[in-house]
Amino acid sequence: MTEITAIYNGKAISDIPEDLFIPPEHLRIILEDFEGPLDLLLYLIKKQNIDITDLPIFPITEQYMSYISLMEEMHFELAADYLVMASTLTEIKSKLLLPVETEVEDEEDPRANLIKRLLEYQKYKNASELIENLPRNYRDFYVVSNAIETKKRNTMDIPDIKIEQLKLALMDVLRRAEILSTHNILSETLSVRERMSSMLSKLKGHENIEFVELFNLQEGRLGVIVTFLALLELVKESLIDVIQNEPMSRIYIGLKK
Amino acid sequence: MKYSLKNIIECLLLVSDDPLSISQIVKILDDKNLNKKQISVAIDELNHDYSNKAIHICQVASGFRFQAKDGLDAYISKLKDKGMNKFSKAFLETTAIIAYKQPVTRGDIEEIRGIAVSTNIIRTLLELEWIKIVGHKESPGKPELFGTTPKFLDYFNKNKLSDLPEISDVESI
Amino acid sequence: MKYSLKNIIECLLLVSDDPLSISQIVKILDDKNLNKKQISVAIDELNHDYSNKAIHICQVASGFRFQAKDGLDAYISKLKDKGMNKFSKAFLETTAIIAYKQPVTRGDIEEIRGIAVSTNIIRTLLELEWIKIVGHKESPGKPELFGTTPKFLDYFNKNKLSDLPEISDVESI
Repeated sequence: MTEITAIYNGKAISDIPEDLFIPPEHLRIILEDFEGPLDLLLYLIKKQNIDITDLPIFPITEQYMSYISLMEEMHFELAADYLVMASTLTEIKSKLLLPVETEVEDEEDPRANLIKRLLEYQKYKNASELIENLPRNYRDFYVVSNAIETKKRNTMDIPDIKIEQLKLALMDVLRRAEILSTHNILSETLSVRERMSSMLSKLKGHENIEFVELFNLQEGRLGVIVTFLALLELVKESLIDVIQNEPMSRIYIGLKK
Repeated sequence: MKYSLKNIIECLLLVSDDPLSISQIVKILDDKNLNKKQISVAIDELNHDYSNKAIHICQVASGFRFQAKDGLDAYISKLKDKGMNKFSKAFLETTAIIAYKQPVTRGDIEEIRGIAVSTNIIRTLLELEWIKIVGHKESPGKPELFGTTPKFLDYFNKNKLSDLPEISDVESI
Repeated sequence: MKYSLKNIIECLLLVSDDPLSISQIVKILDDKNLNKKQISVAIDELNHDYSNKAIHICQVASGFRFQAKDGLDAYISKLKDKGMNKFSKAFLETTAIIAYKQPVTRGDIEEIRGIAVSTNIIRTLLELEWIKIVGHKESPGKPELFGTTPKFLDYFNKNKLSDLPEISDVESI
């Protein structure tokens, strides 16, 4: 039986009954929480309160393997490094199984290198937590920079930008954003975003505008849909208010107050 | 209060990226015993304190902000010259985010880029009239929402935003 | 000179995007009669003038900058979105290894973490200017050696690497 135990959002989820269905996406998140094979091994060791200097390689290898096979079953994109570790563990295991032929002096414990690596990794994991807790600009203190308006400011030349560069710049930044724990960015139809901007501009300076006035029927069906989607999006982002005094009466749209 | 009203206002004006109006300051200080008049007096007093200094507080359309006095251009331009080369990447990315994700706040841009947004870039984009303030978001500080302008599209010879190259899913790159 | 040295330095520090070192200030002022000592004295005097104010000049790795003093969080947080920069574990671990073990190659980092280093993380660190290439290792492929920069220390309000919290070897888990 495979024991599925994992950390999700820092909380340990343990001993999930066999029959409990975990949605694949959820499990994915659980597994993604590990920063690599060493992290996974450290977790398994910590979970069982094992003395690392006497690493019980057999049960640990077994548990590690069951995670790996689980990850494979889930078609989880398994980094090759996980497989490398699997073979390292198997190798250590087989070395331990071999009968000691003669008493060879100074024969190194086959586990020694792995233990060393785990301790080394734990050291830098600790270091990363120390860095995480350091005071940071904008979170724990505030830097005054670029605080003053100067007359001669933008003497710089605007670089000659090609539209493709703009696209590449965004793709670059989105790709990079994946490594920062931020919200996921979904691709959205530009025309809707554009309409959102223009709708906000239109609403600016008005107390409110009647719903129907926001639509330009000459734009045809697609235009109406885009406008409506933009409206919904603005409501979702709480940028506008939709006001209707009584059922079936006119609907007014105004900027959020 | 540990600091005087004057000193707090000074600090707020310096920390803020944008000019602050008197009513914004009143709201931030959130003190029933304070009124607009007192803020206004404090700003005048501050400016009086600054009479020998190279900086002072000016009133612009959207509020008050610090400005360098005349006569320091030679120094300031030397200061601002440096680091222009690294500027364009951040500029490009900020522009791209505003174009594709509008309307966005500065915070949104920072969240996506993972780096603080340079006030210079936003100012430049506003001065170029590539972007404009299209509204304010309902969140603390009522941050400004930026969107692109027709002028931005003109620069790239496009008619509408949807003519910009499509970015589909990032995964496929 | 129309303004005192003190006032010019004050203005420069407030105008600048990044902290200014004494030698940068000397260079900007470009005055043969000025030496580093005088700049340093002027900064001390300025800070003395600011003793009752809500901001002060701090020294970080790459130079001097103004910062808000403690105790104004309640106000400033209304002004700005905070806590923007949240970093992933992978990012923090990579940063920690570079900071504490520098100079290191990508291979060194992979060795410790037991997993391939994401190109994106290295690129982000380079773009943030938290790390730079400090040399090349004498091994096949001459891999780049990375080290941290003053800007990395600035971000965490530190002066030098030894100001980072100490780490010790791990004996047990």
